[in-house]
Amino acid sequence: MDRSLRARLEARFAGRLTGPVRQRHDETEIRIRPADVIEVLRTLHDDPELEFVVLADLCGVDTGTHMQVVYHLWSAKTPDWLRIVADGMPREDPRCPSLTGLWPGAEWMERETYDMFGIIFEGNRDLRRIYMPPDYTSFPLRKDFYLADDAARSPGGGVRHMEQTQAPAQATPRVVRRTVKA
Amino acid sequence: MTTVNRAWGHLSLRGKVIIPLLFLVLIVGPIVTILFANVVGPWLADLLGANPQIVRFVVAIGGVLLFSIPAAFIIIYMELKVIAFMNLRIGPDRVGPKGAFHSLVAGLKVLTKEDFTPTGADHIVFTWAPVLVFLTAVMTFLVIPFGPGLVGQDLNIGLLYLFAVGGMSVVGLLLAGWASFNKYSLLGGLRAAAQVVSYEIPLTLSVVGLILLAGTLSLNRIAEAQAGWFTDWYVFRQPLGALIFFIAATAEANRTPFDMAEADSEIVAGFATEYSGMRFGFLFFAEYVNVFIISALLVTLFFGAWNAPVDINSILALVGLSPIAVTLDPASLGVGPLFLMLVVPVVLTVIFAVPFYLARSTRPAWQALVLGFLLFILVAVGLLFLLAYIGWPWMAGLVWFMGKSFLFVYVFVWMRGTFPRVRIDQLMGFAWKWLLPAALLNLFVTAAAIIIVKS
Amino acid sequence: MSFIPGIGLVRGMSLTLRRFFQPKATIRWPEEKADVAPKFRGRLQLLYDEYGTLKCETCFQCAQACPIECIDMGGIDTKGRFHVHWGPPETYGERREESALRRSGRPVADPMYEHYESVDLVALDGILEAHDFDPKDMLAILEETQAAYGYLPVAALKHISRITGAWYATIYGTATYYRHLRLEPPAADTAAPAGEAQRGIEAGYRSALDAALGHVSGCPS
Amino acid sequence: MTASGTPHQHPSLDDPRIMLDDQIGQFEAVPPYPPRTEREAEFYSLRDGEMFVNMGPQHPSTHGVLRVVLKLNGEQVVDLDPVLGYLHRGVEKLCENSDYHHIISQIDPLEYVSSLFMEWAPVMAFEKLLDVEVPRRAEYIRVLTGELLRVSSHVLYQGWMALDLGGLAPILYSFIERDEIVEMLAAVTGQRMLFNYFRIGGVNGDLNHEFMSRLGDWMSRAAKQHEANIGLLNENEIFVRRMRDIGRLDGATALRMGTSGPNLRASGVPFDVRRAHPYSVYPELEFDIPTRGGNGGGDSLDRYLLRLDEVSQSIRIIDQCLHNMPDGPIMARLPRLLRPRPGRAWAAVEAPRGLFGTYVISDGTDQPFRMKIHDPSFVNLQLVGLLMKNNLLADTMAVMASLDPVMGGIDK
Repeated sequence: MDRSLRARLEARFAGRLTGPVRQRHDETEIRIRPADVIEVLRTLHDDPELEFVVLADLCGVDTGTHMQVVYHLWSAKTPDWLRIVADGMPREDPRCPSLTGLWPGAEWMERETYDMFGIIFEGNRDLRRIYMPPDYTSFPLRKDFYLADDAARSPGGGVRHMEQTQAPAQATPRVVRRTVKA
Repeated sequence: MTTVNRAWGHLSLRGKVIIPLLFLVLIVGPIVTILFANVVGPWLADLLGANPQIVRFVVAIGGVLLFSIPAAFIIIYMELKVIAFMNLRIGPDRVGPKGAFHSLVAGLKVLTKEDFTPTGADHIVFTWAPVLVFLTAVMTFLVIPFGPGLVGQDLNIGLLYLFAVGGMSVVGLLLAGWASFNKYSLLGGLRAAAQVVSYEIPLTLSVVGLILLAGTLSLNRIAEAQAGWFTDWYVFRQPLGALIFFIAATAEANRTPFDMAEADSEIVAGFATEYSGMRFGFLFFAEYVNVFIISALLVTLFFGAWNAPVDINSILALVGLSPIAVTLDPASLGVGPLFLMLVVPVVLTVIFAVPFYLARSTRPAWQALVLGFLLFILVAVGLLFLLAYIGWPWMAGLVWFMGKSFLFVYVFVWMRGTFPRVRIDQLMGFAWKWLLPAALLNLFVTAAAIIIVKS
Repeated sequence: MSFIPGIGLVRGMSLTLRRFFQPKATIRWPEEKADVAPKFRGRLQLLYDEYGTLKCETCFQCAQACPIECIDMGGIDTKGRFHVHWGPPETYGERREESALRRSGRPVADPMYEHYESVDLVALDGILEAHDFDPKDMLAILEETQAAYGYLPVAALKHISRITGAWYATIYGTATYYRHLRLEPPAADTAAPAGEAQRGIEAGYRSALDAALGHVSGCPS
Repeated sequence: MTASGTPHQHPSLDDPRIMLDDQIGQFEAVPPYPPRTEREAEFYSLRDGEMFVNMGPQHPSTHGVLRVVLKLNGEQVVDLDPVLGYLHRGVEKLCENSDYHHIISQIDPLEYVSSLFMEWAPVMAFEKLLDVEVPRRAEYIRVLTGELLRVSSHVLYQGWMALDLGGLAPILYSFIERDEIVEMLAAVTGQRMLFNYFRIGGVNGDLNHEFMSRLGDWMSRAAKQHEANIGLLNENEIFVRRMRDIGRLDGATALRMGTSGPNLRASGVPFDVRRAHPYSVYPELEFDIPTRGGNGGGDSLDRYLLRLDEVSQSIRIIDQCLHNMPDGPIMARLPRLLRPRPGRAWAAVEAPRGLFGTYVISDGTDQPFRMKIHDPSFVNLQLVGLLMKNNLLADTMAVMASLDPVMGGIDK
């Protein structure tokens, strides 16, 4: 646990934290609103006192009531992993700003999160399904997605389709492909 | 008609086979025989008697076709086994002793597989491209001298013919790549075209120096010019030319490290991607026949062709003996050796069997006899071979030629087992930036040397 | 890469030529068999003893431990009363459904156990909380449950299993191992839920045995 | 997924949006539905002289079932679009429905070349959740087996690299080498490939005599063998020319691309989780973090050579482990049934391909509420789009193989 990191984070992001800075083992956790993601992570990356240059992970979480996007960062300035939880996205239409401007490598991780949770990362240029087939309609890691055996014996008549249609609003406009003659 | 039909229906399967055969034998056979004996035969005999060249040509083509298949089989087996050994594997070992019949069985497998034509492919071109590839490969055999007098056609422009026909194979590859309606095939075909066309130039130029030295384009004459000690081989007079020829010929035959056309880790199998069955077999065969041809060419042009590296007669003369000369003419031996052939095997078998019988007391007599017979065959074949080697110059030439050729085949296989593949732009750059200037340099130096020596 | 061009190629070729003559690494299966490590665990099998009967004691440990649920087991307990089973939920519908529905935040009735009487679980929740939901204190939990209800209702066992996370089979095993724990109400011979026939036969045997030995029936020491 | 939320309809082939006449040859590569994003629309529109080539999913050198749609101009790669998911098994969902103990074997086959590391990260995360102290001997055994597997993985990489460039021999030598290590690990873990060896709070079995004798045998010639392996390829002119200056990646870009592991270190950034965020007993061990690439960034050859450097460091670590191996228990005392307190934990290890992390959320039951697996190959594979552009078709192999992706991990 790095107490000084906690102090630095609290000083830097006083208004943006939605909860206390939590520390356990070698992890420090802050919670922010999804709207602040870009600003907070840019500060974390650029600030010479913080310098979190390595994006270790980006993942989505479905808590059952709302969606989260969780980032794990590493910096040489602290012995802790930093966890940033962008909390409180509605399950019906979860939206979060994309991190691809800061870490272009976040693109595929965001695609994966979109594929699995339906979280739309605004600004990601290539937000399409990455694992599941393109005509797939549901988001497998959501909590209301049952596995085959669960679905087969749910109480409501015994049969439930695994694929539930989630319909987040339009991510990017539809483009018709054309052959460009140069 | 119905009667015939009904009768046919009553026949058993065996009858259905035998009766048409009988019909053929009894009716068609005599007619053909009479026709042949009275009309075609004399005409043919006159024709052939007047033109022995045609006989020679037909026999040569038959011999070449018959030779190319086992040669390819042997090279395929060699490649499997040698690369396996270099990879610390055993390789094929199930069919035949040490897997020797593996390539034969693989050939059978290729024959029985479905011959598949992909949708969208150009059927005619797709079918005939492998034939073209195979044919060009086999046709080059015609001018290669396997031994003194053992040459299909001793063309006076043999080398030119060889390059011309060899260059034609790229048309087949290109057609195969184009007709397959597959992008990998297309890329492979185009790569093959670019590569073969580029390497044709240094390949040809590297031999020009040799032609200046030999003063002929006939492969037979070039071979004869290298008689004597191994220092007379052209590789010692044209080392740069030999090196360029070696590299360019490797590229010409699409062998590793220049196997761009069928780079399996890049373009799956290149022009052969869509081929299956015997059409694939043709492409496959052609590749290995090509390997033999470039080895044979290397030997013919630079490594003394059929000549032994050591001139035994000169050594004997030095020691003070006269050259060994055995004339083998089986017809002049008379009836005596026939009796000998009846008696000698039996006696020798028994004599050879005695030590086996005595060595282990538990061994039954028939086993000892079998062993003795095998030993006798070994000895007899060895003696006959030695006799033939001494007596027939073409036999000695063939032995040396094949030995040296397969040594180079081994080298090509060895290279395949060792090297990674070069990239296409490096390949082309190497041809145009290095090999071509070097070949020109070789040519100029040779020409200058000839002028200086002569003047 | 050396300064002399081609020397690397020559070295590579010399290396492969050396390998050409080295002993080969191939194992010619099936003529030769590779050695298997003594600890190798590659295959599941049921063992038989010398009389040809299964050695399996139906302890369920293998089925519990199998992460991909390729082992399933089922049967009636020795007294013929309760179905005890483990395995894929397609077969039995025991646990997986709960887990999924628990996640979706909905309570669920278990159709397998619907015919068992339902009990008021408030007391049981208190007991579990007192033991900190710890499955290690299972015996104490069961004892207190029995004290509260007079016996161990199946619904209570299921609840314990769900809350503590202990396998139902384990709890059931504990409950049937200790003789002072009982799964039926003390005077509930008529309310036996299953295995009526076996129970009747068994009761006959037991009364005969008791009569022979002079014991008082239904009082485990 | 159509953007409007209606279920997707497969359009018929004569839909003018989908098939234009001159695209009939590209039919197999172009997806039969309207593009979903700007990027896809841009990629699947052709200029004159360009064509699509569908590399994979059954291509000889895509390391599994990766499919890459290449946009070629002649032999030159103009652009490319990797298509994943052919090996997707939903491991995260399976883990969320498995016991904590079961998870170890569920995610074992993720990255089948170095599966001990796939066990290591989640086990560490669970230990954090449960506040378990792992015995020192267990930690040493973990490091020992892990580094052995790292050697085997890198050695195999060497062979693959050569195979993708057309060399036939090295892959066999690599497999012979790997087989020794795998047999060694089989002696201690009981399996050759999917070891299922690490346990929460320790390891499954102690080191035994067979393992130690095999290891001693191997260690006595490991360094020499490694020297020979180095000489096998990186003096070969063809190999070096194929790899040099291909796919150059500088350190800053690599960090921005989220790259980790040897690919990052080959670009000159000394980020290694074993040193950057030490775990297990790595602080007690002496080893270097080799870097390559310098200021210009690292090319494919640097990435290849860096792995060879790492092998010698791993051999150093194994040597120290053998000398410092303490006595004691190999498992912490833990109940059979694990119910961690509600909480979150993140643990990362340095796998042979980079940072392998696990994020676990516990809700107090015997199954994790959410388990995220961060696989290094997945992030590293993104680099192909960056590195392959404007290279030749043949260089795609040199680049892709040098990044060392394993599709099992990428597709999860």
